[in-house]
Amino acid sequence: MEKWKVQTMTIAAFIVVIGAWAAGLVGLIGQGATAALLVVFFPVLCLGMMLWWTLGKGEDDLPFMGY
Amino acid sequence: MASAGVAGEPFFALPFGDIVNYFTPYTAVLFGFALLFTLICILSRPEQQLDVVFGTDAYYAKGVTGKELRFRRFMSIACGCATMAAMVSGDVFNFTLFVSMVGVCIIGIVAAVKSRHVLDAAYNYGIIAIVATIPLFGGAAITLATTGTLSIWELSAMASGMPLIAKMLIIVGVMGEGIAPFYAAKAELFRAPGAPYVIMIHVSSLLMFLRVVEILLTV
Amino acid sequence: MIGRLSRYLADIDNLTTVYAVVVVAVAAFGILLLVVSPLSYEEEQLYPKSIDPTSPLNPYERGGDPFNRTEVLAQYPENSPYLGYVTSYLTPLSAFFAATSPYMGTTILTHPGGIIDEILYNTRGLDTVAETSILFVAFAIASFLFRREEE
Amino acid sequence: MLVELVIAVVMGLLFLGIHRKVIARIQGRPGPPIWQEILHTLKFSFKETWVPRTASTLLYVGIIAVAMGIWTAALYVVLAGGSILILFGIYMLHKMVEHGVGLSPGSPYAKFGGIRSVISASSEIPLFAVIGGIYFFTGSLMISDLVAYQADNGPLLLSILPAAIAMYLVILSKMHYGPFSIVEAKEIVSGYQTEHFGVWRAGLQIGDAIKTFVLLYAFVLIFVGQLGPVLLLVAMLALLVSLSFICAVSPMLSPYDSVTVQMVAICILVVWLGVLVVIG
Repeated sequence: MEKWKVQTMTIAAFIVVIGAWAAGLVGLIGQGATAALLVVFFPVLCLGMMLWWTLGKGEDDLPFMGY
Repeated sequence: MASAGVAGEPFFALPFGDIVNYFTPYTAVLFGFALLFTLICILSRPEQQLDVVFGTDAYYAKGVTGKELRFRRFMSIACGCATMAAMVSGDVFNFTLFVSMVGVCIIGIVAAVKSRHVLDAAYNYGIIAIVATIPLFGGAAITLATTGTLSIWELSAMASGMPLIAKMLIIVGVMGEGIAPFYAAKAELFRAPGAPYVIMIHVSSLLMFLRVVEILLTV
Repeated sequence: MIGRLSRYLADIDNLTTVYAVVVVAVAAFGILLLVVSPLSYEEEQLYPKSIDPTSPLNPYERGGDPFNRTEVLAQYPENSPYLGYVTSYLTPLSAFFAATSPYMGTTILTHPGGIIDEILYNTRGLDTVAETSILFVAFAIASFLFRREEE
Repeated sequence: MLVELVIAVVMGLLFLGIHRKVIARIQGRPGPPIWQEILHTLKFSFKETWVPRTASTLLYVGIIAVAMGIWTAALYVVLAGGSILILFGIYMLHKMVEHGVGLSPGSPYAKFGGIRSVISASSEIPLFAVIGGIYFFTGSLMISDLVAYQADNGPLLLSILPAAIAMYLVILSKMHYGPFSIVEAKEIVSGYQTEHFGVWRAGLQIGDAIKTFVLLYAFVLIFVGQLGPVLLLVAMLALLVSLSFICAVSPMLSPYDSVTVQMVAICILVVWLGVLVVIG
């Protein structure tokens, strides 16, 4: 996947996570809805943040086959 | 609706005549998970399996034909659909039907594999799956005969509930279709290539087991 | 001891034996249980049926006059608004079959537009769908394997 | 809710570090510092990352998100006092993560890990079902009900010991370096995680951290009851150290033996529960 796609996805996930958290705190949406949103978007946010710099630098490789 | 203590309050029911499928937080989680893995089966391309040539440094990729993979994907999607239906079924007989459908689908997922070892395991699994339908349907039949109903809601509202022997028969049946002590065949089936499809084998049987625990605690 | 046990269980050829032993044990336990505390038959069945061998619609007859409502027990009648109207309807062809021969019940049931058994196809319709799907899946596997033989 | 989640991740990683430290001390080694796992996760997340050419890409990447997602869900279930059965379900779904991680890259080593995970599933899942025995004593499986029940009747740990042992074995089989952790055995390189490196491994670490935190927290809630924050931490640490002790002094069992030992344990626990039912 290209870099800009990952970055867009990360920013979107960031907005959703923070938004869901804030809305849950204020009481705009229920606990269940907050939990559901966080469950789906927290992993995306984590992976996206970690991939922000590193994605796409290496070439495909064969798996590790032992020595 | 007396199952609240086990799996939470039902929040949505989908009636098909007498067969009412219901969603509690528990069944909804299971349903969602079956759906997720069915989607992965549909969208994901299978991996290419590598193997080491024994005694050397060389390795080779196992070749798999597209036709075979198409059939296996079809079977795993069927398996996913049957699992989803069994997860939310609110009727004992309907549940047993979908469990046995999962058993047939699992054989289908590995039937196209050209490895003798996997096929041997599938054959043994198939015999067990077929035998297991007898306790399954027997349990449902005894339930209907002694309580006069098959609906899980009605059974859980009853004082007497499902007779012990019916419960035992159903759990033995699900054990045969699913996992429990009969892990050897499942583990051998897993050696087949095609990760997304092979995983469906275990997704379905584990979800079955989870659902049957809930049903037996409820009724 | 544990090693021997796990080696035995790990062999796929022993699986059927182990499972058979489990099933027989449960069945034996069930029979014992039946002797100790017999299960009683619930008289108020959900899907009662009286077999009338003289009826031409046997064994799918659920009683009632044509074009009229029949009393049929269902778990959730509110989910089947047409409960009781379905069996009582016969197409002209089905009526003809019913009038000519007393042995055509199954044919009448299975031909398109024939009678529909209330329980089988109306209140418990999803069961019928599931049963057919099992057959379909089994058929798909069999045909795939058969065609692979020819390659 | 985000705050709890972040706390769970950090605490979970810290717990994993303490686990390694305790094992090392018992075995007479200095061991890594206890924040080693946090450093690991940070290090992995800056490593070069790509997907192996043979892998089934969607499954390879998606399963990492699933690993984090299900344990996040489990955390909320425990926090909200939901049903143990859902926790049971999520625990089992973690098996699917192991299979997915192991099977998706196409490497034989990872695949062995995945296959062993199937073997171990057949014993851990029934073990968790033993916890269903709680239902016969308390009439409920909702964690909130159990907490209320224990506030009235004292901890379940004493009254239903077999169920507690079952849950303890369940947690034990999920700890690293334990006698039942056959999926991570070193003779198959890193088990199912062999092919997941860099960011993917960091994701798995985060999932693992939440898992450890949730399982320990759930055990304390279910069998001891609601405690204050300090006591809760102490209870979780005590549990962790006891687990680390077992991991440090016991050898890893061979795959099928691990299953048989747990099966035998299940049979004993079920009979014990049956006796308790008859007496009670």
